Amino acid sequence: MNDVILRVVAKRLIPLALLFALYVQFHGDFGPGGGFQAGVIAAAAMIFYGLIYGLPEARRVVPDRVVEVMVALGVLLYAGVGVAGIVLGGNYLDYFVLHANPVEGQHRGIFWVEAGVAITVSGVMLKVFYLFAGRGREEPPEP
Amino acid sequence: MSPADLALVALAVPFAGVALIAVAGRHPNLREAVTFGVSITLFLVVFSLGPAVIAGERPAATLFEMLPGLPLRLQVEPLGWLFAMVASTLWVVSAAYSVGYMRANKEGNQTRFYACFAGAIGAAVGIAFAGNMLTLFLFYEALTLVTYPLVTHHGDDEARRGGRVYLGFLLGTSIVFLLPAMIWTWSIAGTLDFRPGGLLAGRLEPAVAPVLLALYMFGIGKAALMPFHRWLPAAMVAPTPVSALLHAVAVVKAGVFTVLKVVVYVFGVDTLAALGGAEWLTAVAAFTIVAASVVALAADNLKRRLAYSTVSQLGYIVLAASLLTPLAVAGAALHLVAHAFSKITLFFVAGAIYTAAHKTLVSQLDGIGRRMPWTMGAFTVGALSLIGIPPFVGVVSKWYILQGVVQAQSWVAGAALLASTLLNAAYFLPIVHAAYFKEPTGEPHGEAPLPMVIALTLTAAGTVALFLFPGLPLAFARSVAGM
Amino acid sequence: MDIVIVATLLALMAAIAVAIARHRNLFGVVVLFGAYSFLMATTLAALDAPDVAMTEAAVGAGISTVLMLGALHLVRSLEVKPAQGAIVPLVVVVLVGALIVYGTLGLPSFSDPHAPIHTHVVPRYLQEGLKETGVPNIVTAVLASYRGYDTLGETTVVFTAGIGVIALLRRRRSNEPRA
Amino acid sequence: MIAASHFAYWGAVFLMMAGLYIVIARNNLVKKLVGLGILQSSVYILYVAPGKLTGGTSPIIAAGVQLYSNPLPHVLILTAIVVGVATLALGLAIVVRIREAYGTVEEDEILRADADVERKQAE
Amino acid sequence: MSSLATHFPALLVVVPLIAAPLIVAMRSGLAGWLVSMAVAAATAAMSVTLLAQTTASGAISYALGSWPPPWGIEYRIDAASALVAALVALIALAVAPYSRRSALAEVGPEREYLFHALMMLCLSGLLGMVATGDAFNLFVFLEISSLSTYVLIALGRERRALTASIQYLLLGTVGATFYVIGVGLLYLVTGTLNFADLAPRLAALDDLRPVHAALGFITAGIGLKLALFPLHAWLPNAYTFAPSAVAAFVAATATKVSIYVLMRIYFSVLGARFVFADLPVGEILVALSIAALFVASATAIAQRDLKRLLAYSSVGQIGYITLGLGLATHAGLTASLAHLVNHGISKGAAFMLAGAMAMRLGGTRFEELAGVGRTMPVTSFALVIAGLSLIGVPGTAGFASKWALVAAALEAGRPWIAAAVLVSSLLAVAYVWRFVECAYFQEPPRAHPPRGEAPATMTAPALALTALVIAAGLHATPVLESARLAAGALLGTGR
Repeated sequence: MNDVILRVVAKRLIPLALLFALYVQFHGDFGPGGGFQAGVIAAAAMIFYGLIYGLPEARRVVPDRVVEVMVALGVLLYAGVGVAGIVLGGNYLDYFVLHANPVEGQHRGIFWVEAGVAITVSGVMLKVFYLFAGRGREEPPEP
Repeated sequence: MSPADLALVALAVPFAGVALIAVAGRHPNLREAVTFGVSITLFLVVFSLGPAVIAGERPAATLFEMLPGLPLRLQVEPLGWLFAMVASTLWVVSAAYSVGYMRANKEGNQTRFYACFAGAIGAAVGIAFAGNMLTLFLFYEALTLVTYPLVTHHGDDEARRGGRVYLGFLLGTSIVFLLPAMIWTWSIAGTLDFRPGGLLAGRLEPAVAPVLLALYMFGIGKAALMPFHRWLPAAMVAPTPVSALLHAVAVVKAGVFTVLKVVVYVFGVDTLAALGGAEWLTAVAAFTIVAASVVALAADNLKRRLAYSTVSQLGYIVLAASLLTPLAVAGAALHLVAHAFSKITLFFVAGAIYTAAHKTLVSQLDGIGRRMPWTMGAFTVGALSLIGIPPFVGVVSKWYILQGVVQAQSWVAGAALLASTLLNAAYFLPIVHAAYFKEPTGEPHGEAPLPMVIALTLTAAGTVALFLFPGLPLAFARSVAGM
Repeated sequence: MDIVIVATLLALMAAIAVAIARHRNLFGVVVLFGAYSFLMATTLAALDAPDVAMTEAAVGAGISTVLMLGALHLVRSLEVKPAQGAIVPLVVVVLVGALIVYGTLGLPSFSDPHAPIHTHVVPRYLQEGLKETGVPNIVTAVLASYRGYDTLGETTVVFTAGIGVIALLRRRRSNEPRA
Repeated sequence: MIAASHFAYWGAVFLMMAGLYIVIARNNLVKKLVGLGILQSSVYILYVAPGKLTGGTSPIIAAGVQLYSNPLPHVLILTAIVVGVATLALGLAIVVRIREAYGTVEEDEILRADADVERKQAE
Repeated sequence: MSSLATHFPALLVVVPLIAAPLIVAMRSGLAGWLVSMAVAAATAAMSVTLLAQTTASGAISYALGSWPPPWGIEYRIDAASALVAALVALIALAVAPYSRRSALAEVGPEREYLFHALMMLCLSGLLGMVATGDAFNLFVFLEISSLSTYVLIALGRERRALTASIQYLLLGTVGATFYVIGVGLLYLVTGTLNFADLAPRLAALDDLRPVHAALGFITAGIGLKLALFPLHAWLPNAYTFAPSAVAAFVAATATKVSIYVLMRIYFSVLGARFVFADLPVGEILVALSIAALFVASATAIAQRDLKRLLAYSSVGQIGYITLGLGLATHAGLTASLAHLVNHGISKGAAFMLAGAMAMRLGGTRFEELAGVGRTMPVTSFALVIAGLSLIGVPGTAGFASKWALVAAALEAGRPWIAAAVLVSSLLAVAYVWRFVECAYFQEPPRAHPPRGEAPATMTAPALALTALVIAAGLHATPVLESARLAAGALLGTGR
């Protein structure tokens, strides 16, 4: 696909998509949305980019190494918040103890775990796309 | 060292022997030396337990709890001591015999052979000194498994088939009949500890008794009660020393020993007599005695003939036990010893003939008495002893059993004894006759290697000695029967 | 009103499901599945579940379809062989269906405010949720806090699938399995 | 009248049956995975539909709103959806590998190929 | 900061869960191996501590996020869950050192770190299923363990591993979905997902139709996961073609955990009276189990591959466990749990040893195993011991649970069940002796020269587990006692 119009449109569209992802991420507390949806949308944007500019280009923008780190980082972040709860004297995943003011603690906790979800989800989605798309390149020998 | 400790040592010695033999495996002479050392040590240890047991002590040791409320427990009582004594004594002799046989016939895997042999003796001692039915069962199954490599020693298809039958019958009967019998007993009595007078005494409804007894009797496949006897001839694929010590002594005696234990210490002679659940057993035993003798009569292969003779002789012991009279039980205990010495002699002879002349068939034995005078002399002794002719030990035990028969007024048993005595004569004497009064055939040969000859002479002498001085075993046999 | 909408959507989905079962062109199947997911999303929206609807739209209609198309591209087999006699499956399915229909007969009827799910556990979320977590979107509150541990598990599931696909599809020298 | 009060359940049931049927009866692995997707999605309705309250709104606390639909099923189903897509991704990855190893994604052909291998090994 | 021990219920699951992304981030097979061993040791230590605690002082409840149940998710460790968790952790401890050589040989060095990460996820998922007191949370961790298992199986060397994996994935997902449907029905009539909260509300219901359906769906769904005969179609191929370490771990733990889940739902949620008294579930379970004992064991005899033989043996042995469950008495449940543990240990050892042979001989088909008794004497002998435990020979772990099961059947006044148990173990003799005769009565194939025993990191843990088989046979009281307590906990009679 080397259609000029499409590329131009994409150039404008993808930043918007990423922006929308951020909105979904942080508006999740007040309206529909949250880490998972945001992660999916962000990944979708990158996938769209990859579809238009080709896999190598996408891999250049977001290298595999980074993606794999994201995959692991999100879970670590989420689980880490839980451990923090223990370290600060509460139970696992206890947000109340994250801040002097329990409700504020809840806010922090939710913020970070949602971030964790978003990171892992977008990372996985992107990685899976890379792998499926990359698989097509060299044809495997017919058995 | 206290008697209890001695009992533990007696159990530990053979298993230590297994390890030592395995270690010494590379150097045959050292290995055989170890075997001798261990067997003699065991003999001395068991022997040294005797005085205490005669004095009425019952040395006991509880190791650890195997199942909740069911510990692994040893307790030495007269019958067990008698069995252990027989096994350890004959181990020494057959160790000498084995060395001669295995080397003369260039058998392979000798280290495995001697190791398993020691293991088998260890299991036998465990059975002899078991303080409760669970411990006995543990060593009973161990004995089956550790003798399997010996039965299949030659590793060919015949050995494999024999092994299948051997394992199938022994494991099968023990799992399908003996195990549930134990569990049932346990659920009735809440214990499996052997007790004089029977652990089931007073806890048994008349309806249950025969069923439970049947489960036990057929579950104890090693006693070769028909129709579960076929493993014994199948086991004859083993090298002769194995047939001699294990299938004339350790394994089969473990079977009848267990039968006696069950009758005397699980049910209790009086309980069983009162409930009257054993008549059928007398009948089955009688049938086994006669039928096996008939098969023996027809068998041309010497070891096979001896095997079926064993089946019928085991029948004597079960029969005696089933009569539930003190004299009969004493006779049973005594016959356990008598048959051991007589039959091992005969098997030693069979092996000696095979080694010296490579003959396995009865029909090949014409005139062999002239070439192997010592060997055939021993054979004659053993045969006469089993037929029940003085001055050999066989007659003593048969005498007691006969008295028991009279006491119990069981004509079935009487008839069986009479018939089998005749049949014994019918299948043993022709061999003797042929050996001495027919012309030798085939190329000439001499006696088997010296160790073997010494061994079979000793056991033959044993049958005489036990006839002349039956005091010791008699004392034990009587105390088993509570006389 | 809701009832009519939802019922219609359900009917449409049922029709598509049947079509998928019958259709033999895999590409068509995937497209139909995309449409199915989109209808599912709409239904969920109609059932006052915007978060779920949004997710289903992004995942079902979006990611899944992309994945499927990618897979089809690799599998390169568009035609499905006609299914042979399928009586046994039909019986199984009917039995299972019968069991659950029997089960549903005892369930509270549609939008019954006195149903247990509306009277137990959930009231606290709706009444205290804002106070306790400071998050007005109760779905987010429950998802990330009350049942946050579920969501950790959910994230782990995604992670698992991710590294699973890596392990299965990453190109490598000693990759091709031996027959 | 029960049809009106239970239609949502039965819609879900029908979808479930259709999905299950495709999984069991169809031969093509990709199609089986689609069936699996339908089977899983039927659960969404089973959970979410009863949570709906007529006249209620989505469970986002706002002034002046009294009646909210039940948020708990939404949370559970969000998780279910994620599990669904994760399974799908894995399944497709395996199917791709199968295609490369066997040259087909039709189950019966695959099983036949394996049976042949078995027979060769037997000889 | 409060004492760490109070957080063991959560940490038990979370530590391996965190380990997985750590390993992925480190991208090193060696590091992954070391981490997984450390984590396995940690979980083992924690589970044993928990077992001791529950034995001493009853059930432990842990509110995740400090949200009180039923609003939050509760972890609930009682004698039963602690026992199963201990088994899982113990097997993990044995498999962890073993897994490296298995992974290098069968999965390849580039994917080794992923292999370790997936093993950690599987462990975490299984422990989560055991620890949780929440019906839906159980589903989530069920999926964690399942997805990781699908991948681990697919990583096997032969292409048939892929087929086995996809079949397991399809059936497993159907099973999981059935479970969710069942839970959904329960939720719709109670409004809660917490086990402890569900039980009384279900007991109070008058219209039981949804509960009946839920029982059906959960039994079928979990039955698929635990390979309840005849729902075991996925199991033999999965165990045969999975990498050795995976086969050992999964065979010893996954089905066992599913059985535990079934018990938990039956006794702690639906209630024994409802399931076994009002409905014929017990009879059905008994019938299916006995069918498994004979059909699966007989099938095992006919196999030409050791791993496959062991797999079918598993289906049969699972029959013994579900049989005890079907009796639905305290004794039966005790026997069931005891066999769950004992068979886990025995089969784990068996598969590890078989894997060691595959490592050296290239496979476990009987042609390849010919004469292995000579080329790998230690491994073969150990495998024979594990086999004796499958038969139930005294002195091995299997004997204790067989004893308990037969005793339970007699106590329940159903001697024919006892008979079935005993007779079926003769089939076990037959299939174990398939191996014995192949290993000791045949000449090693001339094709490849014997290369001796497998590397120590594989042999040593396998032998350790085998030693445990004997220890648990000669001194079976600890297992049987914990099983008795666990049964009490499930029945609500004890703690």
